[in-house]
Amino acid sequence: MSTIIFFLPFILIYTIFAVYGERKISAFIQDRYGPMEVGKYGWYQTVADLLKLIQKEDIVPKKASKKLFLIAPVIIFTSIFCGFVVLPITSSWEGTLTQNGVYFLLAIVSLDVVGILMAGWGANSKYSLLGALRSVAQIISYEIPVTLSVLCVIMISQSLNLQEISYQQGILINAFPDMENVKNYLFGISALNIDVTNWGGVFTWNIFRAPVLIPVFIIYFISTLAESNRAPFDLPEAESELVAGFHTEYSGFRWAIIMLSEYGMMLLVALLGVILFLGSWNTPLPNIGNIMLANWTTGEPETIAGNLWSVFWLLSKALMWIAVQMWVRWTYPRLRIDQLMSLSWKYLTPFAMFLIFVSGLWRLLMI
Amino acid sequence: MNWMTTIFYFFGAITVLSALGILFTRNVLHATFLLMLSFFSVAGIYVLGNASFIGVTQLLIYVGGILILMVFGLMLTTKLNGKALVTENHNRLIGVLLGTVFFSILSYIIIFSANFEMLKSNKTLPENAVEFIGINLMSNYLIPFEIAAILLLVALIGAAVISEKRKEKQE
Amino acid sequence: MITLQHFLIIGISLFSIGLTTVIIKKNAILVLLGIELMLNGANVNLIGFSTNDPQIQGQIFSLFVIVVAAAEAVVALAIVVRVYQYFNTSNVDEPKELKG
Amino acid sequence: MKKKQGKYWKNIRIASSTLFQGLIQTSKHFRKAFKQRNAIGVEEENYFHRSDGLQTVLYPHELLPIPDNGRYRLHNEMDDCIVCDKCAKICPVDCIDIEPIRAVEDLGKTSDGTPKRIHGAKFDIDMSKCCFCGLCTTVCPTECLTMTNEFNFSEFDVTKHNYEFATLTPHEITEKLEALESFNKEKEKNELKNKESKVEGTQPRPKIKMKPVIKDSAIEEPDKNVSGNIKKPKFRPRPIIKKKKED
Repeated sequence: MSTIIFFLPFILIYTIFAVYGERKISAFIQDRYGPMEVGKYGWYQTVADLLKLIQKEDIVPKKASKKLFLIAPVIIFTSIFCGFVVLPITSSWEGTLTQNGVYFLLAIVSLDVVGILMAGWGANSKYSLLGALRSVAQIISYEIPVTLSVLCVIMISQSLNLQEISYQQGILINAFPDMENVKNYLFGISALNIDVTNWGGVFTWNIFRAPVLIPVFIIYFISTLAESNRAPFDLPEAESELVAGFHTEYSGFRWAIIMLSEYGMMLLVALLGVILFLGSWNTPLPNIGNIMLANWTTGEPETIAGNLWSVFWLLSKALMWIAVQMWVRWTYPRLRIDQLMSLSWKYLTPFAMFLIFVSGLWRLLMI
Repeated sequence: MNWMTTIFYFFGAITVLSALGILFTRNVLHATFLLMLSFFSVAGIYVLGNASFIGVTQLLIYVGGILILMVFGLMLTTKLNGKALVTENHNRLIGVLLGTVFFSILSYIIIFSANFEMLKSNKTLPENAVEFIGINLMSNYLIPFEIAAILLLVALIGAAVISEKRKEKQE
Repeated sequence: MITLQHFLIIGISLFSIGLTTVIIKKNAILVLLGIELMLNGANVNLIGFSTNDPQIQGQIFSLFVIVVAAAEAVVALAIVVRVYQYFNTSNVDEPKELKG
Repeated sequence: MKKKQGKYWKNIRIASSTLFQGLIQTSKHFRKAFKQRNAIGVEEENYFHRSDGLQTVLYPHELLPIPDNGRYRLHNEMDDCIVCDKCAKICPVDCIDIEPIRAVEDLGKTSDGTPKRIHGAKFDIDMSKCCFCGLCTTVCPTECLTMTNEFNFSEFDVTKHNYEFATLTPHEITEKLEALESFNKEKEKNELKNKESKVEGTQPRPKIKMKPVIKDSAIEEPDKNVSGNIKKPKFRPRPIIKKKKED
């Protein structure tokens, strides 16, 4: 529960900067300036937009099913926000429900489908309904590759506890209870007998501990793009065809909540991906001989320095991930619905299943 | 009454009230979403009963899976014409009578007659339920586990075959 | 302290509400909802009993119940959709012939 | 079956390579985004060869150089205008509105020596109607009506797009009208008196009064007198007027 204290204000502030960042990134990719007028370099553009949104009238269509329509954005935001409660932030500040962390996250995030269906059906508009149907079909289909790829990581790390997964990926591995004697080997192959436990840095990240996770990582990245309705998988919104998909009829503050939850979802999948694959709150700098970069940039758990370093590494990795998501969004055109489905069912899911098998074998190598 | 009990009563009230809502509402869509609420609070009850793994599974499969399927089924089996989807009741007398009788008999037994003395010994539950369940599924309960897997596969194929578009025989 | 009776009462009420729903509702989807409610009532019972069980057999059994419920829901919905395509209704009373 | 499998792997290969190329392409643009495009005009040599850097010009703060011969807003130099009404007639969208008053006194000459004989009581150009075809500027005999390179004349009120070029005040207009009226009366009297003896130069004047048909014939008539071989007199007004001046 305690991590909510950190994440609730963080999501709000992050969204303001993320919207600004997205505008700027898209502008630079398309050889434009982006917002330039409000404040220096348009810094306050998002704040101005937010103020405008809050002032706008909260319109409910006359023929809409009022209860469903009004409650839907709340459900969407709540379900995504609930996902944050299990995430660890620092080496000594972990989320709640630790035993089932990842599992809970996957479950609760799938709830936003309910909100989307409510919004789509409640609005009583064909654009909303079509957008909601597309969105739900997409999210449900892509939940499978996401779950399978997360399962690969769980098989390698043998835990549903996100904090334990985090500890495994750094020099502090032996500080976690029940892992006092665990060692990290190079590429996870114990037969090589190269002990990298004290190297730390990237050598103990999951994608290095078990290189089988690199393709898994790619699958995870692609399918979480679809999960968060980002381009090139933004058919549910499809501005050119469906106006705005399931949130066509929303205005003002409720629309802002839906937008907030979209950006929140981006942050959530980025944080989860960082924790699962990219070393969580561990530093990327390894110890090289006597230059103890990893020790210097990690700090002891339960100390101020340790907490600050952890937060810094976790959030900077996650924000980099989001920047890549935006980069991808402004590069690729939108997929067609059949291409979307075939990508999920014909390509990602079989590969993920095969990779689960390989991860199992790799885990045997790691013992 | 400590806070655990309070939360339990809260979840229990939501569960039962939303279930009653399903019974009384005539709008099919509202019934589906009320069922979601009911399942959600049932998951809360599971977590309070030291079964957080099952609680999360409940969320994942029931709320995230089956309910969405229900809503899809609803969309596929109704004509959308802008009106609210309403359903009618039948066998009202028999149904309510049966339900009430069933409920009252069982609750009478539970409250007044049943004796759960054997369960009162305070045994400690396994520390890590997930690990325990996992190991047990792969050892003591391996055959049910495999049968469940086959059942799921059969259901998958069966559902695909049933709902497949068949050509009319006349053609 | 949450006693076993708490769980059992909730389980029973869910089960009997589900039973009533199955009997009195006409729409096939709502009948399915009633069945899911009954299954959940049974599950609550199982969880309640496993709170005092060091072997947590109740939890493992309820996992299987959930799996079966998922399979059942999928097949039942497929049948409902199929029936709708053939008879053009989702009312459980109207289809009166087995042909098709 | 084999064919399908081949396609499957080919799809993956093509998809990954093209997706990678796309990312490279956009990252190039992103990296070059710190370069800013200068506000250079079309005349510059490398105008069409600039593909790097930001292409946007921050409009109110910086402008692309506008060519001197830009054809945007119409401007009429009233001092040079002889109020011949050609522009109003040629205009395909009727955006020029002219009200002439026949002058009694001598109005002097334009800068190219054409004598002015008509007051422009009203010379309005409604730029909201204008289609920027430029026909009016080509027919203008004294080249007083021109298109300037002033392009930024947006307004909040559409009626403000109506530009008035006439310099006469309402008081002056009534004065001129009265003068004309009294002159006409006097002339009628004179005509009655001297019916047999024509006074040269007075003949075209009453015709001009009734615009615009008469004015045309007024131009055509001397045209016939001077040279019969000019076939399209309407579009060559200047020499004709000069001939008149010689008379």
